[in-house]
Amino acid sequence: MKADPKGVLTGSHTLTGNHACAEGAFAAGCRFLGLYPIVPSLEISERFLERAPEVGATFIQMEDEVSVLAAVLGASWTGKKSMTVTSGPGLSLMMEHLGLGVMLETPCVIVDIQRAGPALGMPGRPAQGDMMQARWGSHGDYEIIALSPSSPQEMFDYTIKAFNLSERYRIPVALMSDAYVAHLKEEIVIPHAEEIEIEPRRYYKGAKDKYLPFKRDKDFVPRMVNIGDGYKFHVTGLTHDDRGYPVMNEECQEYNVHPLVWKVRNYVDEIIEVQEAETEDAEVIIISYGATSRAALKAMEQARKSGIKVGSLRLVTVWPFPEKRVAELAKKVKAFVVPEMNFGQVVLEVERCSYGNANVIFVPHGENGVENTDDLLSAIKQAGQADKVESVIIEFNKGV
Amino acid sequence: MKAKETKTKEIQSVPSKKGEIHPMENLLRMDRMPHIWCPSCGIGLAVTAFASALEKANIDPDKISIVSGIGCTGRVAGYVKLDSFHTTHGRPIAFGTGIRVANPKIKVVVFSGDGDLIAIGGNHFIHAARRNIDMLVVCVNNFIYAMTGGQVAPTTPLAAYATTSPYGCVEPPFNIPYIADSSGAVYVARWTTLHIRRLINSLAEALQKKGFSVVEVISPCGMYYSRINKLGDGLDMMKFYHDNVEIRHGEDTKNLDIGFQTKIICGKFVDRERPSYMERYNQWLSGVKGGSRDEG
Amino acid sequence: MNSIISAFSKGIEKSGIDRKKISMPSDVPFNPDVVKALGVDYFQIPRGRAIAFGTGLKLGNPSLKVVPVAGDLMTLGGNHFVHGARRNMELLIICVNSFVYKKIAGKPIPSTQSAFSPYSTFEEPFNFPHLGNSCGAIYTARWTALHTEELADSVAEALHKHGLSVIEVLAPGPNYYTDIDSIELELLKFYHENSTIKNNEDPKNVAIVPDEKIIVGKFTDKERPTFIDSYNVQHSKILGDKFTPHGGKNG
Amino acid sequence: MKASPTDVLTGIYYIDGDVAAGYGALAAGCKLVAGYPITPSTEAFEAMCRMGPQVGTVFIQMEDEFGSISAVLGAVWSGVKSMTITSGPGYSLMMESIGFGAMLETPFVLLNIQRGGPSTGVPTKTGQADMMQSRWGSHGDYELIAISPDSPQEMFDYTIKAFNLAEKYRCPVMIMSDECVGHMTEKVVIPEADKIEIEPRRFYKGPPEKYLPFSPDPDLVPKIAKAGDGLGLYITGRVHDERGYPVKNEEFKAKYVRRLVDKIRLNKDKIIELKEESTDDADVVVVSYGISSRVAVKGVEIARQKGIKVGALRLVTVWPFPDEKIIDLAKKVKAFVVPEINYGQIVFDVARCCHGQANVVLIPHGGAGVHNPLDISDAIESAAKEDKKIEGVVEFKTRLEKIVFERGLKFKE
Repeated sequence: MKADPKGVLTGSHTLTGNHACAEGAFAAGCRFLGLYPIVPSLEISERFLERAPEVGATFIQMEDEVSVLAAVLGASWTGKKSMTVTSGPGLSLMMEHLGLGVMLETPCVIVDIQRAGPALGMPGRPAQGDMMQARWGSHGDYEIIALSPSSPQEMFDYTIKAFNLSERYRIPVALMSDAYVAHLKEEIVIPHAEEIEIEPRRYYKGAKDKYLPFKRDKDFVPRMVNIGDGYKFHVTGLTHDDRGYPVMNEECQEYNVHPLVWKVRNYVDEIIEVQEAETEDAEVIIISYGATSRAALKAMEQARKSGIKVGSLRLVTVWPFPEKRVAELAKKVKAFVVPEMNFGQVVLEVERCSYGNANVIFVPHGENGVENTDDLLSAIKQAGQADKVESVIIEFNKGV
Repeated sequence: MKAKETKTKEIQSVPSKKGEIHPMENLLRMDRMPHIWCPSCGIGLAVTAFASALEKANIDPDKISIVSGIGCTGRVAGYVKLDSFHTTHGRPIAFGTGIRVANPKIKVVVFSGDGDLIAIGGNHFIHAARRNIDMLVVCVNNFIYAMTGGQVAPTTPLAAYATTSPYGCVEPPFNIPYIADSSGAVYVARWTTLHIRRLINSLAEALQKKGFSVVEVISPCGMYYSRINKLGDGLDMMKFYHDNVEIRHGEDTKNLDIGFQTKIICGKFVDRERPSYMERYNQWLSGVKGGSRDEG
Repeated sequence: MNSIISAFSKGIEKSGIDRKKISMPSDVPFNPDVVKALGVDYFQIPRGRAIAFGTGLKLGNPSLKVVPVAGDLMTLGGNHFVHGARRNMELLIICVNSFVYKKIAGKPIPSTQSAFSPYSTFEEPFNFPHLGNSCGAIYTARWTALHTEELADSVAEALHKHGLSVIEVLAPGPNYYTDIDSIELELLKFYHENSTIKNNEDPKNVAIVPDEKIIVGKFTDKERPTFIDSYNVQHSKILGDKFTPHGGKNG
Repeated sequence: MKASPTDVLTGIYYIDGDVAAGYGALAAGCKLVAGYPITPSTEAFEAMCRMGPQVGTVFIQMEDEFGSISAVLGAVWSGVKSMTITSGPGYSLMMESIGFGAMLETPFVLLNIQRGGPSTGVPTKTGQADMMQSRWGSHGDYELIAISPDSPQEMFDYTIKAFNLAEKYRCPVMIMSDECVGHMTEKVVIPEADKIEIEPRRFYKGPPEKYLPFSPDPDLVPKIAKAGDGLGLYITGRVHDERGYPVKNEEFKAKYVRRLVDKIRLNKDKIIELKEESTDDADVVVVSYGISSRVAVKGVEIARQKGIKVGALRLVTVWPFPDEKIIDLAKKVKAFVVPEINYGQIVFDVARCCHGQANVVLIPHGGAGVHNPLDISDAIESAAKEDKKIEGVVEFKTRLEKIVFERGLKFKE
């Protein structure tokens, strides 16, 4: 399906990452925004509110983040593509409803503009400290999809992709950006509506009385209907069968929850997107995502100039984690260098998936700015010199 | 809760005579009967009253969505044959707000208990009332958290016993109509499960009302509240309602406190007009360039 | 905002309460120097949780005087407010109602009055004293940032109340890091010209309505047993000697 | 320091795990408990409401989970020990304040009786799917301690230990129990007060004007103060310096937030408690925690009867994770078998620490029940036979999965 031209602001614009994200949402067909103001995600909702009347979108500012995500889930069931924008503390408050979204298999997009944490941290300062939270933050077992854009153009593109994935797999998708990318102003190109591919919602088309809200189709995804179409369905956050009725036993728990995990694990190849650069002959590979991949690419070029064979693996999809690709590369390289704006999150996954075949060097968020490559370059040099595989993560500049 | 659920498994549904159809069959999910509620519980009565009110108010059932939270009353959504949502604890009003704002053609009914709506959901309750979101909130008040086994609720009267007030409740209870009124609800009524016909009329009236309407339904809890406080069974509670309820329409909501086994004042207390959220929204929209909206 | 702090400080002075015993949980970021000058213990906590945090402080050490100063009170913290009032926890809540929540780029908060907010101008604000009163607060008052004397008196009076007292202060913005700019001055002038003092007015009638005068004053002043009082009374009644009373009115 | 005799309900009891945890908290000197009812953790709160007023512990049932954890944090800063009790959904709601507690280095204890998830899931039955959440659930970087008891007696003992760890390292401590242990009724022995060791709070005792709330001792843990002592506390959830004042420079984030994680990571050896059995010459080691470790005992027994050399490693402290122990064992054994009541959480950390040196088998279980010991023994058997190195976590196909997805079941409520 093609995008609705009403929401597509075709042309070339100079936009911040946040504004680009709002445009991406409109282009993807998002017509409902639940919001609660929080730094540094404000500009997304501002842009959304400003353009909503023209596009024909609705929004509501709720009393807290808890109710925001509840309202977004409700809105999604009326047939409107829905999203919310927030930052760290807000994401923490949304955790319960993230679980409800997974359980009700409700498509929606959560944009998290990460700021330095924990607690109130440093509002407005970039960080990548919510990566693990996006994957593990709600109670119970589930899998989720998380994307991490690194430029305003990608904020636009991957917001659309997030909506498409969420409709395809009926799952909440997290767009894990950060304050740096969100406030970065760059030129972005918005294509014509007919050039934007949109995943339509997968609706049920059979007889009204035969509708089962959680009966999985061949593509492993149950079909949806809208409220008010007369299907009189029931859905619940309790463990349920195909009819959506609660059943409280071991068998049903297995029947209900295991597919929630399979839904993503069995389709990783379709979901995962990584961007590789010069990995063919690389001895050291920088694994990065979001804002840090900007520094990573810069460091790669500089290191190449000084003769070290460096490649870059950029995780566009952070969750599910590209296990296979990392494992393959681990066999070829000496070391992975993982820069993150936190004190060790995705690097643990890299360690797990390298199966002892490569060193893992972690470069935590230093005192220099996001795009500063000094630490990264010295880590690369250190990585190139190593001659044996260590059994632990080597932390660069430990104990600053 | 545990005890209850094992119990329901043992009970077999009563075989009906051939061809006999339950009068509410078009509005209730008969395939889910028997329900989980204990004998002497009043929630079933509230549901029946709601179903009758739906017929009476003559609203297209396709265009109604019912949202419940967690708790005994939270299970109502599962037994009503409408587009029904059983959501998280305390959030049905927020969930319903999303539905209503995204699609103003849908009438949202939130059917939940006192603990769900007033304790953990208290914030959403007062805010939805302030915004005057067009929804009907049916709050079944049984003075206790029954699903988790009888803990003290914000509606438990002073000095009443509960498992988390083993020496008597020390907190004064909420006066639900008063808080609804002061936050801006346009329709506020209170009935007990004894006043079925009045309750049906009230619900039917509230369903047709534009704006945030609250109907508090006082219901006996034979399993926990009455048992812990030694108040007898459901029938005794009904007798108590019969003897101690006073109907005073239009009473000032501040006089509606409920004490432990004291007089309960029922009636319709508030019925007024205020612009609803969608009305204000559309009014704002018409003032913005290019803004237009045909729905709602 | 500065005037609120000085009024608050004056109020403490007048009440004669030891500053050391005052704790101030707040979601408003105060400047460390201001806190030092006030001489109180200050906690900056997540948005909206000032009252719940204060409840813990008070229960843990009943001799403390807890004064939650809240900006996000009625949004995230609405529930804590209504339940705190119902329990009658001994707290003095100072709710800074800034009409437009300046800190975050002028987004409206629920007590925002329509005429001033640039965005969702269609939402009606809470009638805060009425809501407080209906939930059981024993003392409600409203002043603007210009009524410093009255505010100080109110603070002094409320600090001696046993139970949940709430003072709503209409102020340009609860943000210490912004300088008072022209908009704020205009607002201050607006408050001054458009407010009228009506003590003991029924809180029902004090809603802030566009194009009408803002009613300020003290609206509620009553007595009710506090949570700790009823806790002690009820448990001594049932448990007798086995019960160790907790705290008491003055610790 | 010894426990106060008035707090300890000395005697021999026949109680369930929830109640035992409640009594443990009282014995540890918990003076305020704030809770909100949620199945299956309510019994612990009820027990504390019943006994609390008799030992001078105040209870308050707050309006929601945000309220209960905030009240706990407030109580700790007023100078008393405090805890809250919850289960899955409530735990999710507390996430923001847990991060806040970690940031303020507030010593408090949280008892989470896990149930089947996600969302409302199966409220009355067991699960172990909040394990990763306990480590990663709040935004930003922080570290905390999580303990997983497996019997009512341990619920009592480890609740006291949790309080001690919290005071010692000034961090939130999670007791990650589950419904099975919570509702399991067994004999619990509560010793006399002088046999219970209590870690006193590390109060600051110097002159008030010199107090720096976040200036660390050599073990990286700062001294704590309480409100109302005239110290003029300025405590904020923003990134702060030693004085507690907010900083705006990223250089400081590296410095101050780093200490929050380092104080746990560098003291790991002192914190971690493991229970190991016959791992010396084992071919296969079963790694488990909580109720799964009790089921695993049976599985291990069956496997041993078949002549397989099996060892067992029980994680009493799940977080911080015992990386070094697994790394050591991985060099010696063929495979790890990890039974968990979830679809893979702790097993990923086991796999991470293996570095490809041993195979890792996950025995998943969705919750609402415990493993079939036969599944565990079968998994051990096949892991012992496997000679190939397999990359990644091998998911064992349980009997339950086969029944549900191969035979096809019609569900009845």
